[in-house]
Amino acid sequence: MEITDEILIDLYKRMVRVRLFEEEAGRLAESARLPGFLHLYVGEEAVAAGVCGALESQDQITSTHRGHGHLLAKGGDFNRMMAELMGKATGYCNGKGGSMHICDLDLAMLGANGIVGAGVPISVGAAYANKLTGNGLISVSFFGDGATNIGAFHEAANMAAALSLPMLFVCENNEYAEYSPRHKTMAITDVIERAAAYGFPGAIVDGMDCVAVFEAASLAIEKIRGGEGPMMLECKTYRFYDHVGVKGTASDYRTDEEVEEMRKRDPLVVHETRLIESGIMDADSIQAIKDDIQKEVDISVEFADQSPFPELEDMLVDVYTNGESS
Amino acid sequence: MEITDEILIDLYKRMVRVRLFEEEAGRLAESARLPGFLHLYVGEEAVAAGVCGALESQDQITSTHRGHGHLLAKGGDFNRMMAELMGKATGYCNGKGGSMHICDLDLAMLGANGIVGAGVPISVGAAYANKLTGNGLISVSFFGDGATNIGAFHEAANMAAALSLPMLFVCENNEYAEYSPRHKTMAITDVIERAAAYGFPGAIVDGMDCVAVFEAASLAIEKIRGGEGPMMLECKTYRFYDHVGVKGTASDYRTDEEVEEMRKRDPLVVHETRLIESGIMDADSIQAIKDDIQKEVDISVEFADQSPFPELEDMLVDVYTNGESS
Amino acid sequence: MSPDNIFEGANEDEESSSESNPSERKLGYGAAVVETMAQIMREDESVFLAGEDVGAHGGVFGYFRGLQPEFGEDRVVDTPIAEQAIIGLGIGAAVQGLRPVVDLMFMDFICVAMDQIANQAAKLKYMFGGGATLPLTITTAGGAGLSAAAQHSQSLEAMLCHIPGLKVVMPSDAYEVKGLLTSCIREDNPTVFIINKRKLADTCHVPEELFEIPLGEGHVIREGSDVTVVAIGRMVDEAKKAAEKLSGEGIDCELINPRTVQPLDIDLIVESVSKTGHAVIVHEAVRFGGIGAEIASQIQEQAFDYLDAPIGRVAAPFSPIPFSPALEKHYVPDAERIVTSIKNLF
Amino acid sequence: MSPDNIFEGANEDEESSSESNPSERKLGYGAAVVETMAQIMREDESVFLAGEDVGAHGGVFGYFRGLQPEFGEDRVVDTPIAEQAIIGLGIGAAVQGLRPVVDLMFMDFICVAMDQIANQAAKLKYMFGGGATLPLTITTAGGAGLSAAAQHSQSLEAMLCHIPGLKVVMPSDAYEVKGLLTSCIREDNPTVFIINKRKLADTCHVPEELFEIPLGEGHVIREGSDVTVVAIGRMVDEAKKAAEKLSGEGIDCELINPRTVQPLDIDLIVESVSKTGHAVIVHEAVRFGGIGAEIASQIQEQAFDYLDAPIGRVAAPFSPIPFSPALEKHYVPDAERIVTSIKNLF
Ligand SMILES: Cc1ncc(C[n+]2csc(CCOP(=O)(O)OP(=O)(O)O)c2C)c(N)n1
Ligand SMILES: Cc1ncc(C[n+]2csc(CCOP(=O)(O)OP(=O)(O)O)c2C)c(N)n1
Ligand SMILES: [Mg+2]
Ligand SMILES: [Mg+2]
Repeated sequence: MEITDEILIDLYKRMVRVRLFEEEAGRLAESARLPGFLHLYVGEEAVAAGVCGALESQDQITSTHRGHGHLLAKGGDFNRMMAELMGKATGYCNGKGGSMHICDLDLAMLGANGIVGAGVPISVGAAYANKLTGNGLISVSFFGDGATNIGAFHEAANMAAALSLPMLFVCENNEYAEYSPRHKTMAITDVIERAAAYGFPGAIVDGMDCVAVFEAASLAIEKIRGGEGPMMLECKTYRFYDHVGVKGTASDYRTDEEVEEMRKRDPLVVHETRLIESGIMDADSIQAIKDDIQKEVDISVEFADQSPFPELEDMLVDVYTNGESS
Repeated sequence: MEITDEILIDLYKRMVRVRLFEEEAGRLAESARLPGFLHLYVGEEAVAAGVCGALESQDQITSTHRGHGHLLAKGGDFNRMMAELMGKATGYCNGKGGSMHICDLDLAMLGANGIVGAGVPISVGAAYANKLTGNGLISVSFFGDGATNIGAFHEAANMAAALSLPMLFVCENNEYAEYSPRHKTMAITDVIERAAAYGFPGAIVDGMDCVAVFEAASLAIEKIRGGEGPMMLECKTYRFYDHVGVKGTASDYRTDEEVEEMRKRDPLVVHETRLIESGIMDADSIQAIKDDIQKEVDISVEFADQSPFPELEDMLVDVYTNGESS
Repeated sequence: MSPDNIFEGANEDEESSSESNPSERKLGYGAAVVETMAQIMREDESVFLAGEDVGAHGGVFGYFRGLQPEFGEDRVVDTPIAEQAIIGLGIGAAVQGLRPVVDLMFMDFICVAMDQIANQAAKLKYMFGGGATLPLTITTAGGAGLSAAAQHSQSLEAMLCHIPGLKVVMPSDAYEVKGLLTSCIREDNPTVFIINKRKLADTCHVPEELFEIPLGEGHVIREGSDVTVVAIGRMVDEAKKAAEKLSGEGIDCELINPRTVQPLDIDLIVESVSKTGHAVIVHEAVRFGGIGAEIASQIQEQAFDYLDAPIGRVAAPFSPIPFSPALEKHYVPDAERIVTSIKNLF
Repeated sequence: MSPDNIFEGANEDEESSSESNPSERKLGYGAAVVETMAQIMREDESVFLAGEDVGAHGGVFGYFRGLQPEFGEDRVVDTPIAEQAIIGLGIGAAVQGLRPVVDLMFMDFICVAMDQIANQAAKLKYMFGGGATLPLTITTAGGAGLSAAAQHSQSLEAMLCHIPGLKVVMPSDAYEVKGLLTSCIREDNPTVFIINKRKLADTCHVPEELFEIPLGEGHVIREGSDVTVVAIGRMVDEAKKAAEKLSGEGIDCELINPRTVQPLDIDLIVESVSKTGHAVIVHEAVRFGGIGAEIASQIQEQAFDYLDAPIGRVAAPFSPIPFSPALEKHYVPDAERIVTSIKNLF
């Protein structure tokens, strides 16, 4: 498959959107301007960008507690997301969901999820709808390495295989589940070994390189759309910040050296170098992209700040579709 | 490992105990003398006999909805089991559990289970206790092919591996889950492929041959007891009767020819032939074993018949250890 | 006993909960499930059914029999044993605009899938700020009385009623099966449709055509002046018998069947109690924390001044469900216990 | 906000639920968990702890911090994300005679493991005809107020109370944390110990030594003559404030903290209501089907003739828990709503 310059720039923009938005969100969280728990995706941008860059806009995705990245990479709106993080009525969920429940049904993003692994069965359902209606779409589920230890993941993977559904499983293996290193919670090194247990193919991908992810995803998506059933990608990646928020204090579950080492493989830098070295962009045009996006981020903070909070009478709205309640 | 004549005879007796008891139970169920659902193990005796024959008496097992076989092969008591099937106060569970909850803690049989897959996590707990106390025991979980599709199985298998527990996973692959053939509910042929997904070894065994099972189990148990962590055996087997009861009427989920074909590999016949051909036993001594055991079965029916039902005041007993209730 | 036999067992006629006309067609409770499913699936392509053994086998109780031959394997889907994924299958397909009916064989198995039911299906619309609709129907067989023991006999509706976002439906006869199941499938919110496994063979008048019984509207089965009896699901039968018996003894029962326990038609109940001054609630579930507690609480909140005696509850005792028929027959409430409880009020 | 910060937040002193003596040692609610665990684990080798991130990290809320360094990785076990297997781990080990404490980080996650909790742990002894004992403690953090939204804030005790076989414990302060956790771990039945995540930093007097508070015995926090206020878990704090406020307005509250909701000390409550003639129940959980419904039902069953007004319930509205602090602050009951509800009775 040929990767055009346009695609390379598009992938870069997707990553920058995630990065700059999240850095801002991290700063806001540090200064206690965001309520609730914030799980940052910074460091893992190549995965969301590479996969979402390879999708059609109506292909469905489900996400995790670390969901801003997926939605932003799929084209999510800064304003509505920032407003949601602040619990404002103008947010994606009218302030009712917050960071862990970000969703955008227009972009076929079926929700972040506060329950580890719980999005995967929901993706199976979307995939089933695709199959039944023959709409040609595929359904993608993002999940962490830790999530592959929970039952919901297993049931979903097996069901997708048994029913031969158009579904892509994307494991973001950042080597940790909260504060537990992978080797303590599973006896295998590569999560991809699990794909074989369901009878579908899988591949390991450098999750710090958006092009590698894009290529692998494109290949998989083509096969899946062609009716070959589910596939899995294991993207080896890393989160730069703490499990929750920016910098935790509690335990030394990983060393500063390890983080520094991985930061050298920052997916934005990797891709910037490629863009520059291949002459597609120069430092200035890269900076221009960043400036533009940062402006949008700044506007979103302003938008969110000035947005109203939901009103008391919104409490019981949308519990049911018809607004009934007990 | 050398398999003595004594062992071969012992394995045979274990199988006959299961077979004759269950044939009797089946007849009783057909004539509506047993309340509730009865899931017969007939046809699969080689698995329970081979595994239990290789265990120490205090090694723990958990079982399934098809649990009589496991307990009887481990030395369970006919009287208490038959009484339980009839819902009598003298039964294994004082009549409160029935077929699906048969258990015998003295024999370290931690229960049949009405929830598919739910016994496997409980076995993990027993294995953990073994590890923590260093008692040298191992914990065995029996489960069906269908059960490997459910989340509880997956979580338990992964946890056993992550914690490197002394546990043996025994899959009884009879190719059906209720009325669904395996190929409809999973995209793999051999369940054993799942072991690799957890990072432990596994082996496929002829589940119609008690010696093959015994040998494989003995080998696995030795390693597990030696501290090598969990292992899985997939025993290819077959149930001769319907999913529930003896002969169902509803659907043609398998052909009579298929059943006939498999009945030719009846584990009792396979082993009888071996015993006779190797000169260990003759037809008469085999018949004598059967007669003896049938007598015990008959006695158990008598025992159960004459046993009293539990009394109303037993209803609230044993909800809690101290007998308290709300 | 095989579950199949239950469905094929001897039918006993009974009056339908609607105005009954003996010349009209009768249908079994289990058969009403199949008929309703088939008719809805004919008229609405977006409806499909998924669950363990619902296809080739037609469900372990047989109440989906014949659907797969008519609608094919894609619309009547046999799934692996994977209750969480079964509910997830329904959620994801519902969000995409289909109207899935997903089956959890026995109600006890809702516990296996509780996260998908209570944390996902129930909350999704709200968490998403209203953006999604979730026309998902979960069917499941509840109730005791078949010696199916502690893990195959429970009535767990109280767990579901406590979770905002779900609707919980408990048909008491074949007529209600048809009318309520139709409403559930056409409803844009997640519903749990609880089939009572001891009712399967019972027949009553059921119209041929599809019709809806609105969710949240209770039904006065029998008017009376002395005591309001609120009976849930199969307990309606026992309450009818009790009312019959008591009418001979001069106690006139008003019998109400809420039909859905979430939403709960409390207005109907309160109105009745305001007239009778007495109330007894009957359900199969464990008494402690059962839906009867909520109903009783709301009655005393709203009709306090009308109450002449404490509100009674007839329900299961505080134990798991025993296997032995000798115990189980005392475990499940029956007409006799209802009679006793009502008499206690006077 | 990181969960760690919650634990390390500013402490506010409060009276312990026992007789308070200002010279005595104070301890935080979260710190009381660690201290109790450590002391019990020192005296009883059969006790071990397992759960996600309970070891190296000391629990996401920090209330297991320091245990793994002292007791090692075998007695303080970091597990995979596998709530079903975590409960199973506890069940199997308990049946073998150990006394496991297993942690489900957030109470909402009981739904992920509900089968192991409700169908296995709760029923095992009964199904087995009494042969097993199950000294299993499940710890979990419940309650709202941290903008943790619909899946990390629930109070689901009503689901558990409805399942015979479980005991359900809700400490309202650090003193109760220590006394009740000790009882849970020494208890031979499965218990669910619900830690309120908004209470973690609050301190009160707690004895240095281990002591037991019996499960099933409520506590009269404040005697009063006009109304019985039954407050669950963290709601005790709000009820105290309400009682304080009302005493200035001439309404004298008797404040009862049941401490355990299963078993429930209904005798204590009924006795009080028989004296006051009024009752209000306060809990964080959703009102519909909450434990308040059961308490109210039992009160009116047993103290009908003493009641001068309907029993009030102050609880959460019928919606999932909203994320926005602007909504959540109205969602969770507070002193003001309790005051209003009590005044309504008169
Ligand atoms: C069922 C469930 N268990 C536990 C948690 C708490 N939790 C939130 S994120 C997380 C770690 C997830 O690890 P992984 O899947 O690898 O994703 P990552 O955070 O590394 O992106 C845990 C344990 C949860 N939210 N849901
Ligand atoms: C959680 C759960 N789902 C469904 C069932 C109903 N059920 C009982 S046995 C069974 C099939 C089990 O198949 P398998 O594990 O292969 O065991 P087998 O019956 O073949 O021995 C099913 C689906 C159940 N008991 N529990
Ligand atoms: Mg991870
Ligand atoms: Mg099978």
